Amino acid sequence: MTANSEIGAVFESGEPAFIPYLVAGDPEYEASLEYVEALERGGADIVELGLPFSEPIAEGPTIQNAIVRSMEGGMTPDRFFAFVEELDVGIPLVCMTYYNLIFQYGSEAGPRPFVKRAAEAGIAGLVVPDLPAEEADPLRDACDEYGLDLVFIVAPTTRGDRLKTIMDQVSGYVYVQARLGTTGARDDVSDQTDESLARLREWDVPKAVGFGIKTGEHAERIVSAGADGIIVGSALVDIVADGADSGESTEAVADRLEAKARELKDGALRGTPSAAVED
Amino acid sequence: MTANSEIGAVFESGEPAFIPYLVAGDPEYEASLEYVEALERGGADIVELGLPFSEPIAEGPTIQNAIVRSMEGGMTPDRFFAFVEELDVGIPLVCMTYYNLIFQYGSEAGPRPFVKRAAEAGIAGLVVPDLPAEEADPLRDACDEYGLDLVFIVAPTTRGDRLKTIMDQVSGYVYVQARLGTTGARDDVSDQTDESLARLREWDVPKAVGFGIKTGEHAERIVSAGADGIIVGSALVDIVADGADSGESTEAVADRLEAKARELKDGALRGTPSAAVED
Amino acid sequence: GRFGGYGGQYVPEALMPAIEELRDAYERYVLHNEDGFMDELRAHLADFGGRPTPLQRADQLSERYDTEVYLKREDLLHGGAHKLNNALGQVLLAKYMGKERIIAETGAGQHGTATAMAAAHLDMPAEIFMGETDIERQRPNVFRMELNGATVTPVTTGRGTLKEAISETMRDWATNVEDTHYVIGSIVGPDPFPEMVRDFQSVIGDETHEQILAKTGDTPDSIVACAGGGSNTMGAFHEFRDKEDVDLIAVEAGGSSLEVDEEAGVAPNSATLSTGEEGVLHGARTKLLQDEDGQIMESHSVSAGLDYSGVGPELAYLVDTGRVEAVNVDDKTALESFHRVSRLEGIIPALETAHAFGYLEENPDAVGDVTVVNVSGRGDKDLESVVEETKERDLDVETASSVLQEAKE
Amino acid sequence: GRFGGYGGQYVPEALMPAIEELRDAYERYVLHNEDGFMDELRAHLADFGGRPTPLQRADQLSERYDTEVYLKREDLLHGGAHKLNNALGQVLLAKYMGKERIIAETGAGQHGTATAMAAAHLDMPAEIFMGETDIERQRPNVFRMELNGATVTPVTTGRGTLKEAISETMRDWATNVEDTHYVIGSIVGPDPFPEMVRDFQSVIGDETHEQILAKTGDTPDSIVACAGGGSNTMGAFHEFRDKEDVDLIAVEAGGSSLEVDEEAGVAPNSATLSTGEEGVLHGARTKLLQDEDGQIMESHSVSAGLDYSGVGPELAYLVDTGRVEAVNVDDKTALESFHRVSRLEGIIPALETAHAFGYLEENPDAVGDVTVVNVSGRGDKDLESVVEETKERDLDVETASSVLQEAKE
Repeated sequence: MTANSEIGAVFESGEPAFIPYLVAGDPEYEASLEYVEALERGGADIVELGLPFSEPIAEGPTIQNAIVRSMEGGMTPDRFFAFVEELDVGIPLVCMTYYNLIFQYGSEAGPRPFVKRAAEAGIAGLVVPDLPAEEADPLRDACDEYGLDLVFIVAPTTRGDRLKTIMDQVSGYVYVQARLGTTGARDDVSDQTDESLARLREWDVPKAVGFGIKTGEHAERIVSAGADGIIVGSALVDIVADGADSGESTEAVADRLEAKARELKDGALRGTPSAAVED
Repeated sequence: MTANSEIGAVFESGEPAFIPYLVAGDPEYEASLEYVEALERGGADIVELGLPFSEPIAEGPTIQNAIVRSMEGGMTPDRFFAFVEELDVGIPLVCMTYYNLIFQYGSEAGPRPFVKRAAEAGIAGLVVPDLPAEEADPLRDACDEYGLDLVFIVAPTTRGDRLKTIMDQVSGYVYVQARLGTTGARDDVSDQTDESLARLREWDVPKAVGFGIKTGEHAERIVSAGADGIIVGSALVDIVADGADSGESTEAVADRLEAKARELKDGALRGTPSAAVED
Repeated sequence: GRFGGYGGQYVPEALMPAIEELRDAYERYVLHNEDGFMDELRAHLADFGGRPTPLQRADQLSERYDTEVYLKREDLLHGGAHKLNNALGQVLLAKYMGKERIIAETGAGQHGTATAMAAAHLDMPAEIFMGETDIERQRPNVFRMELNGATVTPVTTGRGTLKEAISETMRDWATNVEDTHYVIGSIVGPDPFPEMVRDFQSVIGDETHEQILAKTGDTPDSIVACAGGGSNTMGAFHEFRDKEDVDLIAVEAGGSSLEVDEEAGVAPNSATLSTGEEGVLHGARTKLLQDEDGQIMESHSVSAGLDYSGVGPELAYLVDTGRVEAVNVDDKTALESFHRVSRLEGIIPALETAHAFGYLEENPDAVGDVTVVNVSGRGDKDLESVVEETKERDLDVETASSVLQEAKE
Repeated sequence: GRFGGYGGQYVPEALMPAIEELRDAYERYVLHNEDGFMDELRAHLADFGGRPTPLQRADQLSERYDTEVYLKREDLLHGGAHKLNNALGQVLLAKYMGKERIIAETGAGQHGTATAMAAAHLDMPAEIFMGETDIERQRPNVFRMELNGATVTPVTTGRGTLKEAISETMRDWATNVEDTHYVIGSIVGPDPFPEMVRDFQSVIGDETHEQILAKTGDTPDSIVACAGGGSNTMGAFHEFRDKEDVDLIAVEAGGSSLEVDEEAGVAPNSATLSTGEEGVLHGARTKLLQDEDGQIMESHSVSAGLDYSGVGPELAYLVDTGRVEAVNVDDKTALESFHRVSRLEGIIPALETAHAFGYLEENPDAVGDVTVVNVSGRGDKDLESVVEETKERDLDVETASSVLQEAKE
């Protein structure tokens, strides 16, 4: 079910994928470009880029605030696509946003214009946290038409038939939600992660775990539990927020992002079974 | 039905009776003694002395305020009787108060102790504005026992059987309420007065008209309409209030009361049928 | 118009004809349903007022006291208290009598708002007399009356509270008695008011009787109601007066103390039935808070609606005869009960009603196996007072309220 | 869970199992009365809530408009608004589902207070999320919730109003979904909420139908109800959906203008049905106030309860099909109607309800010979806003209010 060869290629490499998340345009357009590029330098394999929506019901406080900063800076879907086109990175980009922005885009009703424009801009896939599999058909069709992956989230509460429905539709990778709640960095890694990965073992789709991963150690622990990738958002957005609050230079923030990315990527690498054997 | 010869004597003289009202102890004890005495000098034939009650439901603002001044000065029923005993006047005194003070006085339940003490102090009669004839039997009995007159009020609304009931019980004089409402000086004399006096013509009881009489002209007009006496309260209490407010000397206020009394008494005299003939 | 030695008609002569006219109208329209008066009143009470009000089992309180506790929900009546039963009755009666204007007194504003509502509903002009101090303290109620088209007239005499407002309304009545009806707010005042207001309020007990029979098959062991003037009390009790196995418990406001301060002329309570002496006030002989001379004392209660120096003459009589038991609950217990009932039952009772619940808390064994508490009104009107009063005290309140916390700081 | 193209379940995956569980419980308990759920609910609504509420003929309005105007008196429900019908239903359902905790969002506080009451009555812990701006503006409602034992949690994100509170409650639900039920306050949100809340509220129309038949022998020509989210609206309409000769009129808040300010991202109205565009918000596809990009716009109304950028998907659908007519009334007309109805009928309506009356005032000929206005709630909660808002405007208000006069000075 991999529709986009870019994302497929990442997971085919065999190495665990490090997938950082930032809100595009946070805290403003130019700096945000630099931050994404810094993530690539730090070892990112894919970047999830948030397109801000006014009612982000799945986000915790850290990302909510990032969304406010980005929107106050004038971020819109069109600016977002311009942002993507301006980015100088060689890794796949996944757009994470809420369904209403996808639904409204362009003159034609439905998701097709958005997906078309995303594909033109070079987006490789979409994650839509308020779009469960049940409501996804129109978007799924558009993604198939334009060659985008449609990533779905699997929650700790997702079991049985629901799990099957989702896994039948997912492409690119499945976003394994590490624990209940909203996005946000935590100090612990939930047992729910192990259980979720166990439930997903039978499906041959890359499994990227997100929600609450904060350190290289977390990353290592999760990869060693069987994840094919890790998704890290709030821990990185915290660095952007700190920088914005303290008036740090864009370069300094970018350096810190790059360092944090490296820590996480290295942790993920340490968690691979082969790495464990080699130690 | 005249139980007290003092009051009877006033009306038997043939002259219209001038009956001023003041609140005992307004604005304080000593001055109030002088004010009552000044009224006698001004020509008063009877004085109605108010014993203040905390809830004077029949009084207008002028007398309400006088009651507050007197109570704040420490007036009580016992002080009231001392006041009466200390007064140096030769005319009959009528006590005007509310029934609860009469009811509570002394150790025995009911009105008897109050009436006994009033008689001892030299009170000639009582007026109780919240005691209609229907509730008056115990007080009537006590008044008969101790030789006090019990004055009743007849209102413009009092007609037919009620009027008969009251006129059968009244003694001393009947207090003819000149108009509906509460006590208080007005600029006009109501037609209701003429009608009331007409209704009362058949009873051979002195008729004293009160409520709203303010000037010698009012007094003249009312006596010429057939009244046997006039009762004046608020117009006099106003003088006491002015004096208290402006810090006037007791003597000055007493002089003004005396002058006002003379104006009212002279007006009443002018209104007698004989006076009209002599003019 | 007599209840033993209590009751009667102690009013200025000018009002006597009006009172006789009212007595006559009361007998014809209320007692004998002339011109279908009572039928029309019942229809207004149902459609406009929301009668019948429910009789609800209080599940958490029943468990707490190991007693079947039922609540008569007068708080659900239009306006938020039992007051409308009487106001509607009297305004309608005034219409039947051909009166053209309504006056009423109000203290905290409950009776005034009920009267204003009833007058608007029945298209009668209304003027409400209210002490200026009370007006300051009860702006929202003043506004409610004005919204309903009533004129609110400030009374500036004395301390500007309920007593002065009553006196002032009596004065207005004495002036305009020919076209005006005075809607007295409780079972006080001259005959026929105590009897008539009781009859208008007795719908509470009538419904309670029917409802408790339907729910339990029997009359309750007791009925508990707060008592200020006593209209919700007699309204709840009247139907059961001859059922001697139903205990009737009137809970007065114990205020901060039952001791009086004769010097200041203040009773720091409103426990007239428990501590008052016979006297005459506002048209009737009844029990009063008064000093030795017979001057009326200022009363006090945390609940404005119980804060009155007199009490209905019939209630005084029934306490004397032993048919009604008079008890009292102090400010602190009432406030704690306000919080407890709100938290446990999801019903914020009026502070008046909280006194009845306070009795239950302090005497859970005294009410038998099945008791009915008359929820005379809702407590939304009391929120500010409760914050204010709770602040000053160290209450046993389990609710962790941010609003209270803030007020304490 | 679909109404034409509207409705659906646009929520994070973590909530989907809970929503499926809720759908199942809804079908079993609500639709099929399993374990006597609906019987128990009806008993709570009657005894605790005060149902049935009356259907009252509005005598003065009927005369004014030369039309038989009937009022469905939801203002008499416990808590003062229709909100309790739904809150009781959902809290009871949560109990049947074995949930141990209730959460809810609230804007002005009406749904929060209803939920807190229901939770206290049914002995369930409740946490209410409320924007910090709203908390500041609605202290009395915060205190009422706390008195009923609920925890009120301030939401500090964004502007601290209803939208943010909804998002925050969804987040809490996503975190604690296994033991927690989210009591949504209107016919919005993901399936099954719009259908379920409508069913809980449809007791309004069921009673209305029975009552109007008893009073007039026929169905009314129209039913007029205000519409924000739309729960009182659908509650009043649902029973009559197949009676094509009954006009169903949904009155939205026209605010200060129907023109939007795209720059500021603000619609100075809440007329979603009249001016909104299809989109996805808070779990459902429906009509929304949004900008060209799909960002949700701030709405505005003088009435906090109508001030929402979305609307129930079923109502959006019924407007599209023509079964329901969507109209709107602006702030000024609503305020004038608030005053007029209070003065003429002795009922102070909620500002929400005043919009329905505003339509009647502006279109007395459009409602037929017999109309029912759903009085969704009482206006006591709105007194401060009304003083504030009246001050700023030159309203055509006949009431000579000292409180308003003072405010103007």
